Amino acid sequence: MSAPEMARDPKILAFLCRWCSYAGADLAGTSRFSYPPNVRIVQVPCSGRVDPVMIFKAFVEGYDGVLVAGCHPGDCHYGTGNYHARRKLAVARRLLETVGVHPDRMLFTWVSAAEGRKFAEVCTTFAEGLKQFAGRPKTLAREALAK
Amino acid sequence: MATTELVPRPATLVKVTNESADVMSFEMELGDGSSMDSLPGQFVEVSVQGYGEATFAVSRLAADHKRFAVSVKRMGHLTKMLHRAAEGEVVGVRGPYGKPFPVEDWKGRGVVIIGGGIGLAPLRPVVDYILGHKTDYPGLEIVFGARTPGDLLFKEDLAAWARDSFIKLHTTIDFPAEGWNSRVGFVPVVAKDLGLKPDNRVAVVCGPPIMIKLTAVALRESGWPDESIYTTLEAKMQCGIGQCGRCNIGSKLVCRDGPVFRLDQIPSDSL
Amino acid sequence: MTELQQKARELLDKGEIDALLAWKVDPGIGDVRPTLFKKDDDAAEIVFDERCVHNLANYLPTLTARYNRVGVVLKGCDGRSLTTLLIEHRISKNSIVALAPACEGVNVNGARAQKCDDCPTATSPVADYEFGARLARGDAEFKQLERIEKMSPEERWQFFAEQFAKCRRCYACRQVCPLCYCELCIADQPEPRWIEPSRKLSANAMWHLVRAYHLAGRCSDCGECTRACPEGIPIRLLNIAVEKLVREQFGVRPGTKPDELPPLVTLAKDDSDEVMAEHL
Amino acid sequence: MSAGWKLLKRGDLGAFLDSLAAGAELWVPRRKGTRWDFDQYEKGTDTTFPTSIIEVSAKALFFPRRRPIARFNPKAKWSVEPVEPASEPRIVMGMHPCDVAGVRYMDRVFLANDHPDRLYEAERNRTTIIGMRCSEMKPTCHCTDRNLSPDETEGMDVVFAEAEDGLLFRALTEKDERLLGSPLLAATDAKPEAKEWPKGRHLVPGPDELMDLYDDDFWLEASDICLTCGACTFACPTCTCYLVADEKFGDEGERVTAWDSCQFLSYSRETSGHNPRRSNAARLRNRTLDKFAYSFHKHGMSSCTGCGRCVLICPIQRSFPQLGTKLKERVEEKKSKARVS
Repeated sequence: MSAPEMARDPKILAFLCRWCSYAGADLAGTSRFSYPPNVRIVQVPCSGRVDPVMIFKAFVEGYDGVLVAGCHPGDCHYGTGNYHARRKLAVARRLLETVGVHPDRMLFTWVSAAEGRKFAEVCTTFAEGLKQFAGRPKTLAREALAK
Repeated sequence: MATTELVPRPATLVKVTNESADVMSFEMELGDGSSMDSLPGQFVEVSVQGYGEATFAVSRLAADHKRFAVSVKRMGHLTKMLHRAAEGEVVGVRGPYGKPFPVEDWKGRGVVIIGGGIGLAPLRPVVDYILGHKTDYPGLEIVFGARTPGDLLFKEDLAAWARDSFIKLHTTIDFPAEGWNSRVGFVPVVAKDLGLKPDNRVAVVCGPPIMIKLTAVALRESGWPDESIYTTLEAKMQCGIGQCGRCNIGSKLVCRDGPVFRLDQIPSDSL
Repeated sequence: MTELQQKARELLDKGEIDALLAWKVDPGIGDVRPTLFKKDDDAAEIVFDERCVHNLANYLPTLTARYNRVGVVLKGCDGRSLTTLLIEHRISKNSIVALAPACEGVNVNGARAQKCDDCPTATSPVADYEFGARLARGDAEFKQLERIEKMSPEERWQFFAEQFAKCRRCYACRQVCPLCYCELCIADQPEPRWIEPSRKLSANAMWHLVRAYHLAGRCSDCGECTRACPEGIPIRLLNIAVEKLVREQFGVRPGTKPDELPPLVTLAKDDSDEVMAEHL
Repeated sequence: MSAGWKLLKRGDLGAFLDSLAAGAELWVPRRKGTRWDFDQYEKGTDTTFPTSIIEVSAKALFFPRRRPIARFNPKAKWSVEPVEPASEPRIVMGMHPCDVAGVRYMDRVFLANDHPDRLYEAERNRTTIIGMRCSEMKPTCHCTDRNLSPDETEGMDVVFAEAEDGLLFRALTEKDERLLGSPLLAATDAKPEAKEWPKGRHLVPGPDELMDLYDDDFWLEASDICLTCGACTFACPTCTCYLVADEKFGDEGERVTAWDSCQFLSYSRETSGHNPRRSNAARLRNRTLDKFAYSFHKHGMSSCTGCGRCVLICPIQRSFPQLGTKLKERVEEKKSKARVS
């Protein structure tokens, strides 16, 4: 993506838990809350299903930012999935930051099924924050194949 | 050619057939209209652009040498993509490679074909060849087994072979199933029960490694020398042209010195 | 003969162990190398000094499958790996006898290994026999991370990109690690292909990130990954960056307690949400 | 063949390298971190030529660790185009005899084949090898045990050696006489110092004797401590096994060959999951026998050139030559047993 394009719409990959956050995103849509268009949503059964390898891969494939959202602590459909997620995501962030992925490129948060407005806000703020990287080389992103 | 042998030629899928729940046959023709001069037992490398390539024995070759088929069991990445391909699509082909079955040398001897599952695919051209030269061979016996009746490949051929008085055909499935009136049991066990006699015959065995191993044991018990038992080992190969190294059995490279081997040519732990 | 050698000979002679994994000087190369001692071998050849870098716990899962009981000489860090292997049921304690001499630190490339400055247990926490007095060890508390911490994200990537680009993917780091024991490694898995097999920067970076993640909260910081790397990539930096988080936020020091599950297979409801936004 | 030696005064080395680099891509040894590797020469940089083994073999210059063979557009159904081989002239300077022997072995793998590898062939054709005589043997060096010597020139186009007041050059092929046409080089009567090298020892049993040990317990014992990493195979100048993979990114796609190693569990695994070389012992046996036996059968020369890189790099200080010595002991043991019974 060229720099001016990116300034408009940073590419975001969002992993959303199907029970809360995906429903929250759905609500944001039906309630007509606006949020940036370049958020590509991957529905996961639980935020605990998000293996950090997926987040690493998202950056390698050239996404500007990765969002992971699940049920609030205590509300996990499976009881404890999001507690596991919290620890895994903490480690994922630590690793990515260590190798130089800017902290503002990842957002891990909780969004319930009722929080349509919060989802829209989270996406908007995240995308705004990503605009600072417009035109800067992407850390970790895959080098073009041909030299 | 200014390019490396590893770059495939395009071929168009002409006919796609479902053989069983997880096996499909792909008949294809080379894009430039050139002929595929493969001999029974030789193999080709088939690739789907973007998903890599894999080794498949040619499972049928039309009389005009234009149209040829590979039969593919869904196992991994490439085979899954191949199974999604439709007639008219283009795939890549390299080959044919490898040493064929020495069908000429077998003239005057009876042939026993023993196949397990997808292992029948490389053997079908041998059957085709012998049926085209019936006068040269005293007889043909075929033992073919699969897990279930539905897994038996090449059903039309099986029906035709059953009708042909030149062929003695035995089909078997691993476990009893409703509506199945033929044999039940693993191929090596059936091979033993049949009491196949060497009698100036050669046996050609192909299937999963364990099936080859146990069938060889059964044949030896019935008096077969290793020199009369042949097998083919495509599963090990990658590059097909004697470079990448992974298919070696001792000093032999399966792609270059095989894939057809007599059992006395390879150590038993190498299957 | 040292106490360690005497004990080793005694155990072998009495048949209490079928084999003993220790170090021996190889005359051909003049260096120490892991060696499996059997009853007929001379236990007086066992050495234990600053040259004994290898983490012998790595071999135990294979060897305990072959022998009834295996003796093993362990440094502090090797012992921590063993603790985790025991917790993860890779081996049973009954099948090993641990000989734990006090370790004064090891040398890599002629200099004291960095890991030794941050070693919590100079003597293996798993020990059937201890030799020498337990040495106290000053905690350097992630001193080697400081240079990374000082860098901006751009500088960090510049540093790591240069390192990762060197990787040949020989997987020495994986094979040398006692805790990298998956039967089918994610890097070898053909489908889904998370990590491409050809050696280029992005795929190499994926490999190193995933490797470090899989060791999170388990790494005993034996430093073998860095030592084994033919390209001299400071692989361990990624591990200790994670261990810093694990120690500070989850209060876990892998391998030091025999009954503590690795923090990523367990959970704490009272973790703060802040851990997800914790910065290095 | 060409006349005698020509002398390049030490002070003129930079100017000479500059003149070589003017006509071709020039590769020379460069110190990277703790090791020597080959790198493209940049005008005016100080260059030293190690007098013995360069830790990173020149293999990758002829057979890169990642090598595109075809390009395609992932969005099209079929758009495979072969990669054009490189053709600009190149000089690789400073390769030692063991490394050059590695290239000679690769020639047999890639060129003396029913299906020669054109990309490799192009790399070979565009390259002039200016080899260097070693003036010392490191403790890990054992080329003299492998039918080679630090003075061996086979496979080189030009050879040079250290001398007291500079470097002595000699062209070995007609076509490369011109490389030495530079006025910086002066004909001389001097010759490189003839050194006494250790006599070749037959440390490793012959191919047939080794094949007799195929089913021996030796392999199980020897593989006790092998990690089965691929460090030795990637360091080896003759290990050329590769995998083929398709890679895609946006509108670009490449089919590549990439180095693979017989020491990896995944290497010999078949699609069905069956693996004929599952055990460490089977994999160690495969590599050892390939170096000392299979390579004779397949290509008529041993693929161990005695460079000792595997010894230098092994994380557990295993030494393949020593493995050979132990094999020899085993062979003798077997023989004496046979004699008794």
